[in-house]
Amino acid sequence: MMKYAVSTPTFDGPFDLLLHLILREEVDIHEISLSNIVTAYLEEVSRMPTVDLDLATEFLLIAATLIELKTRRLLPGKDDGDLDEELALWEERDLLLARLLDCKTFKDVASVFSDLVSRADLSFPRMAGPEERFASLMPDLLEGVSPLRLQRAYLRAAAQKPPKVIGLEHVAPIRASVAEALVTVSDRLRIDGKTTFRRLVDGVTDRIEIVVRFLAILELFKQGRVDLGQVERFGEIEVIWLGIEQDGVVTDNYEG
Amino acid sequence: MTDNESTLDPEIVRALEAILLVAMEPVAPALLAQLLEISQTLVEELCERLAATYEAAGHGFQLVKVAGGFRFQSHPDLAPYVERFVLDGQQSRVSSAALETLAIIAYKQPLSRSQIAAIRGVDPEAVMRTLQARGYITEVERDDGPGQAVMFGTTPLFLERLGIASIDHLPSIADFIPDASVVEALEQGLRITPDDVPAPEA
Amino acid sequence: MTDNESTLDPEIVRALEAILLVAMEPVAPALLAQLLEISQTLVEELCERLAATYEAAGHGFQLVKVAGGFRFQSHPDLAPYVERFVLDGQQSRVSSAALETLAIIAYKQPLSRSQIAAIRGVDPEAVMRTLQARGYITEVERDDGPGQAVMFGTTPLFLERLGIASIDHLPSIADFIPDASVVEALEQGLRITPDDVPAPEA
Repeated sequence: MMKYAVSTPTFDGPFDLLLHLILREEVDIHEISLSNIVTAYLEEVSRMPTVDLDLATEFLLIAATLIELKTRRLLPGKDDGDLDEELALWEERDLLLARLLDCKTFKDVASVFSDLVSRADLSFPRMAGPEERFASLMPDLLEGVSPLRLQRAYLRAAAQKPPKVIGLEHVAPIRASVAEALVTVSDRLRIDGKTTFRRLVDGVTDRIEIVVRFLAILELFKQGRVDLGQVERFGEIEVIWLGIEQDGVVTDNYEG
Repeated sequence: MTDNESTLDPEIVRALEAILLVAMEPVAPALLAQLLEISQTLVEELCERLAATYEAAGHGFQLVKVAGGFRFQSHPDLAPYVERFVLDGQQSRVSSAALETLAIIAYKQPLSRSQIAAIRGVDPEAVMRTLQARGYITEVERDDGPGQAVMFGTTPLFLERLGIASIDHLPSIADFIPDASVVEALEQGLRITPDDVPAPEA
Repeated sequence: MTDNESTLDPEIVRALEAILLVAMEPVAPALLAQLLEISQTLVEELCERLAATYEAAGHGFQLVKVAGGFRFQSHPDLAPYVERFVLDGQQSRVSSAALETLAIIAYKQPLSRSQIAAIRGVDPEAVMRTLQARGYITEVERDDGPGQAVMFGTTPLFLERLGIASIDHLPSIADFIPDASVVEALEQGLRITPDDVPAPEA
């Protein structure tokens, strides 16, 4: 009934998903296409009864990080030995690795907790309390509680359940950018017909912008609206507009 | 001694002890008979025998029959110690969680634990046991529906402590909007079994 | 066996049983010691002896140390019977997301919500709100740093839920650090080494 609870034995939280994908398929960020990760993710999602927005957006965040790691190597001018960039890249990777390890550790601990809880559940505590003959000695818990205070407590309880707040502060820029990028990139492609990724990001300096344009291209590819080609690794990525314009570009995935 | 007894599974006696230990109120022999799948006569007999055993062993607790049911209680000899414990060892102010739960019961009674859980968004079990032990709420009836949920309501002691003559004298909540969401949750609580309710997001 | 014991009034043991029977939550040895006017060590010893006696006698209840205190509870063997009886009182399930958050808090406490988020990879707000409402975690202190983040820790109720006596009884975190093969697999998964740069055959 509370919509954002997604928990299946195989899926619980985006880091876990990444763990799962990496450990199972030995996903190599560099050698395996990101679209495989995305496809695997979508398959995973389709198996879930409901989609958790938190998890979905967090996955995007991680996907973006991964894509960023990858695009740093793919993008023109990014692999020509800038030591600082290289170090930053390692730092990011190590951070991600540390988080994944932490995540795995606590996931394992949680399963031990789960066993402890199941064992504890077999026993029921005695909670009946003192017999009525001691009642007069029991401190009156309601001392100082007026009918008005009880009414306020009721209204407080009735009003609780604040709507779920989604932490947009870290997600919003990415979400907005991808949706925008889809439009920008489609507009450009509609005019150019055939171009390269390099040209599509020409003049874009913000790294995250480049990442989301890459995401947008992947999305268009998934929707069958563009064809992609790359003659050699780290070579130019050709983007060819297929011009299928059924019902507009689907951007729903990126709108909360 | 009955005929049954010679073939009695010793586990039945242990189960009897276990049920009586966790019970909040005296348990009727009829219910015990049903739970243990033995006759009511045998229940009575076993309880009496247990009571005698505890007394002979000199335990600090006893098994007694009160209000038509059996229950564990502290031995009267030890009342001075229990009194000291009650005076010294008990929490003396109501928590806001307990007060909110009590308020929901006061205004919406009778209602089941799962209905309260649906309103509160969390399982009120621990809080309700405290309220029950303090004598502010009590089981009032069982729901007719499937599962026969226990329904709770407030007690005369509650009214007394609050200084009002009847539950109708509580300040009205009808004019407040949040009440609508409670009504909805109440309906939801009726359809859901207790262990589904408690905060699935946790 | 202590020196005290030879001179111990048998009433002390009975009083101990009586107090534990009327308690609504685990009773700390320090409180028992104060009420019974004996040493805390002796309290612990008497409780352990009582627990062993109950077990040996095959009672349907047990005395256990949980969440820093002693309490009576039904014997785990008899869960099927007791569950039938408490039908409404089923313990609510704790989801794996909640358990993971609890695990992080249990081992790293005190820590802030954003520190938990950094480990979990998701904003734990909803889960934490539920854990807090259910009384498994609580705000413990405020960070001294700028912004004064609220810090969280686990509660005695959490220990009760896990059925352990104290936080020190949690399994050592060192046993859960992923082994080399897992680290390697993860490292492999995130590999971005320069030797991936254009292989001749690509």
